[in-house]
Amino acid sequence: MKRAELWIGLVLVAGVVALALLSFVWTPFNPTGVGSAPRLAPPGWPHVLGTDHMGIDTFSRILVGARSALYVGIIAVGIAALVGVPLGILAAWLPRWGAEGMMRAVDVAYAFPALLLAILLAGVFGASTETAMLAIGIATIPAFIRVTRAGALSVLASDYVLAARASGTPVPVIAVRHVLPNIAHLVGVQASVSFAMAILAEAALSYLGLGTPPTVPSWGRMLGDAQTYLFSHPGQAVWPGLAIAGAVLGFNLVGDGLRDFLDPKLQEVS
Amino acid sequence: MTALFEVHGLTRVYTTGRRSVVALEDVSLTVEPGQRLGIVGESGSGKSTLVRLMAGLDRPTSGTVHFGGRPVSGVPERQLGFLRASVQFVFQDPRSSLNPRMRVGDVVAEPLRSPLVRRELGALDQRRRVAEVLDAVGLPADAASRYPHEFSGGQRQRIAIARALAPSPQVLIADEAVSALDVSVRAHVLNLLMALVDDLGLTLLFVSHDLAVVRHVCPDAVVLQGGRIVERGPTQRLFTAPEHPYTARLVAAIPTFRARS
Amino acid sequence: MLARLGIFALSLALASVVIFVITQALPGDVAAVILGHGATAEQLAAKRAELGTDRPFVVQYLDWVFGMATGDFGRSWFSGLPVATLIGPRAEVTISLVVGGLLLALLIALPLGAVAALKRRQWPGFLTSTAAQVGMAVPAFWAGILLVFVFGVTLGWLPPNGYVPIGRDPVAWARHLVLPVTALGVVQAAVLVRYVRSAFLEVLGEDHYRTARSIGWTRWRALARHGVRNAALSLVTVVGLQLAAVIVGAIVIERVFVLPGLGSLLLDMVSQHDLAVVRGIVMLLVLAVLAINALVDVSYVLIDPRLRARESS
Amino acid sequence: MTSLLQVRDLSIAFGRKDPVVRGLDLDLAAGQRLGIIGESGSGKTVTALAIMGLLPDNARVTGSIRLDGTELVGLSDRALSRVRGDRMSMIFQEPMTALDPTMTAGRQVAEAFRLHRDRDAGRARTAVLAMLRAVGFDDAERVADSYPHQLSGGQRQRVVTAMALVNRPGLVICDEPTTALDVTVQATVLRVLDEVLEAVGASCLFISHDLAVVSQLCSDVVVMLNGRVVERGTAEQVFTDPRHPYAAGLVATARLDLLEPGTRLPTVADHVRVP
Repeated sequence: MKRAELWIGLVLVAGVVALALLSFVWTPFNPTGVGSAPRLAPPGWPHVLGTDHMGIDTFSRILVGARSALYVGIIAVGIAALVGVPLGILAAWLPRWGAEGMMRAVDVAYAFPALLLAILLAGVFGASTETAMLAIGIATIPAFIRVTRAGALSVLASDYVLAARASGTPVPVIAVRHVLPNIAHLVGVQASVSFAMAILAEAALSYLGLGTPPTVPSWGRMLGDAQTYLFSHPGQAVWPGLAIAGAVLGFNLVGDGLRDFLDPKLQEVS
Repeated sequence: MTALFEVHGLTRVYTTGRRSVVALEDVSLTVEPGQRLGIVGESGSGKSTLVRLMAGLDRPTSGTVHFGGRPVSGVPERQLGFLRASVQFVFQDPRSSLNPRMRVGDVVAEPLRSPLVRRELGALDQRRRVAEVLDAVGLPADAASRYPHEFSGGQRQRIAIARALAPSPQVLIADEAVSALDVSVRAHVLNLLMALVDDLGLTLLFVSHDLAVVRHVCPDAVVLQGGRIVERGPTQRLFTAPEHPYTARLVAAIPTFRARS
Repeated sequence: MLARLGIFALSLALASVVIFVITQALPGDVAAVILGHGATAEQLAAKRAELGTDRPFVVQYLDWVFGMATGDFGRSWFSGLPVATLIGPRAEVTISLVVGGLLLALLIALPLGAVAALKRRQWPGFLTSTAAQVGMAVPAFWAGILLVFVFGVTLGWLPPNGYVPIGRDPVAWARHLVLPVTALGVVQAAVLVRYVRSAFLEVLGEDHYRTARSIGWTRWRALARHGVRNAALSLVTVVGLQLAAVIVGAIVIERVFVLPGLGSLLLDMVSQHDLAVVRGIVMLLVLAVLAINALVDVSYVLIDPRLRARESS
Repeated sequence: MTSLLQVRDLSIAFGRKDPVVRGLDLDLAAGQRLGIIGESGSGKTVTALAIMGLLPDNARVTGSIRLDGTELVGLSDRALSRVRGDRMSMIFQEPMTALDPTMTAGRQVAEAFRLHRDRDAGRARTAVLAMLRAVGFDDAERVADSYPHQLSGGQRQRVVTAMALVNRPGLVICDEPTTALDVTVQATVLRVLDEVLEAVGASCLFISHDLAVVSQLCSDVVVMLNGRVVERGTAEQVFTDPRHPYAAGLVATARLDLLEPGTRLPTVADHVRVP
C-alpha cells in the first residue's frame, strides 16, 4: 500500500513539473493579455478546457500556473530548509536552557501560519510573488527546526556518536558524518509536505489577490476570477481547483511514501 | 610502575530543574596496566557514569581522573589526544553502536580519521589496518564494503570491537558489551574478547550487571551500589566470601539450577 | 503553574514585538504612507506628531501594548476610527466560523481516525486514509466555491453568502454558516484524521493496550478505556497547532462567502495599507492561538498524572 | 489426567512470509508448570500470543489450541475476550510500560476483577488489596492508590502479576517476566510468582531464554528452535542430560558456574551447526 502511494505521488508531481517545463517552451494559446477567442467558452476544440472571462485559453493558463506554483514552492521550501535544518541541529546540540529558549520561539512562530504572515507582509510591501515566497518560507522554518531537532537528538543519543566522541572526532565532523545522513529522510519528508502546503498557501494568497500579480497566471487567481462568473459559467471553477489538488496530493503522497519507504524502523504495529 | 588509571574522589551529580540525582559519589580506584577489572552493579548504580568519566566523555562534579599520570578531568578536548588514542569503547546495543548509513569499512576506520588520534599514531595505511582488525575479529575482508544492517547482532558487536582495536589502544572499555546478545552468540563474543585482550596485552574494564559473566572474565572486580563502591577484590572471593551485605545479596540473587519435583 | 503563565506572557510579548516591528518599522515613514507622496514637509510633520511617530520607537511600542491591555487597540490611520470599534462586531463572525469549523473537524476526524487505526488492514482503513489524503489536498476556498455552486446556486437550499448575527435570527445565522463551516471543517477534518489515526496507532502499539486486551477487553473497549485518554495527550497538542491553520482558513472562507468577519476586514485593511488596524487584528488572532495553546499545556497536566506530580513538587 | 491446555500442530505465519511456528504440540496438565526455552526468533513469544489470541490481524494461525476443552483457534475476538483474564491471563516482559500511566495501579487490577467476577466496587477493592498483599505488598493501600510512575520496575511487575491472578485463572502465561529487572529484584518477583501460582493452583507457561530462571519455577521444559520443539522432558533431565545438540549447547553455555574462570567458554556451535 505504501509503495503505491509513493508511485502515485511521483506520477502526479512529475505531471506538474512536466506541465511547468512545457509552459516555458510552448502553450496552445497566449496565456496572458486579452484573448481573441470567445469569452467563457465551454471545453471543446481548440480550447480544450474552454476560455476565461477575458477569452484567454484556460489550459494555457493552467500550464503557466504550474510554473508559478513550483517556483513559489521551491523558493519557500528552500528558505525554510536552509535556515531550519542548521538551526534544528544547533537546537539539538545546545544545552537544555538554550534549546528551551529556542523551542519557545518556535512555538510562537507556529502562531504565525504562512498565510497570516503573507497577509501581514503584503500589507507592508504590497502584494507580490516575492512577499508570498518569503512569508511562506519564513513561516515554514519552525517545522524544519522541529523535525531536524527531533531527528538530531535521537542520533546524538546513539552509541555510534558516543564512540565517535570517544575517538575525539570533532563536533562539526559528527554533524556532517553522523547527524545529516541519518536525518536526511526526515528532512526529505518534511520538504515534500511543506511543498504541498506552500502550493496551497500560494493558491489562497493569489485567490485573495495578495499573491502573484494579475499579469502572471496563477491557479488561485483563476479560481478567484471563476467565482465571479460561477452563476453563469461554473465550468471555469473546476480546472484550477483540480490542478491545485492534484499537485498538493502528489507532494503529500511522496512525503508519506518517503516516510515509510526510507525509515526502516517503522515496523508493522500489531 | 605507575598505575594506568588513577581515580580520586570522583563525584557526578545530574541536576534537572529543581531535582538533582547523585549518579556517582566519592569513588576512588586505580587500574594497573594489563589488568582485567570487572565493574559490577545494577541499573542506576553509576557504573556507566564511572567509565565515561574515566574516558573523558563527561565532566565530573568533583574529583580527579589521571591516565598514565596525566590529568583527564577538566582538560580541554584538543589536549586529550593521548587518551583518545589509547582508550576505546565497546557499547551494549548492537543496533545503535554502528552508523546505519556508513559502510563497515568507514565505521571501523573512524577512530583512525580523528585528528587527535592521527597526531598520536602518525601516518598509517588505513585500508590495511581495517582489513587487519576485521580479520582479528573473525570477519571477512569484504565486510568492509557492506552496511551494518546486513549483519547479525553478534557480528555487529564484532565490528564494534574491530573499531575499538583499529587505533591499537592500551585500554578497552566494554560497557555491557554482551548483555543485548542471545546466549549462543554471547559465548562467541566473550571468547573473542578474552582472546584479543590476552594476545594484545590490553587492559580491560568490563562493565556488567551479570556477576556470573564478570566472575568468568575478570580476575578482579569492584561492586557499585547507588553511586558508591561498596566492595572490591578478587572476583572469586567476592563470590565465596562477600564482605558487604549488598554483594552477598547480589551473589545470592543469581538464579541457580534447582531440580523441582 | 506559574512557569506556564510566565511562558505565555513571554510568548505574547515576543509576538507583539514582531507584529509591531513589521507594521510600524518596516513601512518607514508612516506619515508618508498615509498622506501619499504629494504631502508637504509641514503636513508630514503634523501627521507624525498626531500619530506620535516622532517619539522613540520603543515608546510607540509600549504605548500600543499598554493601550491594548486597556482595550484601546489604537486608531485606524485613514478613518481615525478606534480599531476596537471596527473589530468588535466582526469578532462574532470569525469566532462562529472557527469554533464551528473545529468542532465539525473533530466530529468527523475522531471516529474516522479511530476506525482508520483499528481497521487498518481492512477496506474501512484504506478508504479513510485515501479520503483523508484527498481531503487534505483540496484547498478550502475551492471547496467553498463548489459548495456555493451546488447548494447555493443549483439547489438553492442554503444562502450562497452573507451573514446574519445570531442575536437577530439564530436560524438564519445557522443557515448562513452551514456552507462556510462545512468548507472549513471538512478540509481540517482531513488533516486531523491523519493525526488521530497516528495517535491511536501509537496507542495500539503500547504495551498497556495489550495488557488491557489480556485481561479481557475487546479491541474497541480497550481502546475506549485506555486508548482515548492516552491518545488525547497528543491530540490536544494537534488541536493547538491546527487552531492557527483553522483561523487562517476562516479568513479565506470569509472572502469566499462574503462574511463580514475579522478576516475580510483584515484583507480590506491590507489592500488600503491601513497597518494600524491590520496589527490590531493580527495581534488578536495570535493572542487567541497562544492563549489556546497555553490552555492546551494546562490540560496536559490534568490528563497526565506524571506531569501533575512534577507541577506540584 | 485431562490436560488443561492441549496444543496440536500449531503453525503461525505473518502475511506472505514463511511460518514462524511450525507444527507445534504442547500439553499442560492442571497445576503443572512448563518452561518454554528459546532464543530470539525461536517463536516462543508468538506461541504465547497465539494461545491468548493477541496476535496482529495479519497473522495466519492453523492447528488447534484447546483450553479446558474449548477450542480457541478461530474463536471471535468477542468470545475470546471473555476467556482472557478469566480462565487464562498473561504477564509480559516490560513492566515499565505494561500499566496505563493515566490510571492508578489499584484501579487497573480492579478492572480485571470487575470485568469477570463482580462489578461491585467495594468487593473489588477488597479483592484487589488481598491480591496486592499476596504479591508481597505490605502497604497494599498505598500501592493501590499510586500511579505507575510512582512505582519501581519490580513493584509494577508485581502489580501486573496481581492483575493476572486476581481472578484465579486456570492458566497463567509468563513471557520473560523478569528479564527486564535487576537480578536482586528478579529474585523477589520470581519468589512471589512461585508462591502466588502455588496458592491459586494455576498452571503456568513460563517463557524465557534463561535456563536457570526456568529451573527455579518449572518442573517440565521444552526447548524451541526456529519455530519447532527440539527437546522435551522434565527440567531435571533436560538440564543434566539433554539429547538434542542445540539443547545441549544451550545448557553448556548457561552453566558458567561449572567452568574454570578465564577459560574458553563452550558454545552452542561446539555441539551443533546452528542452521
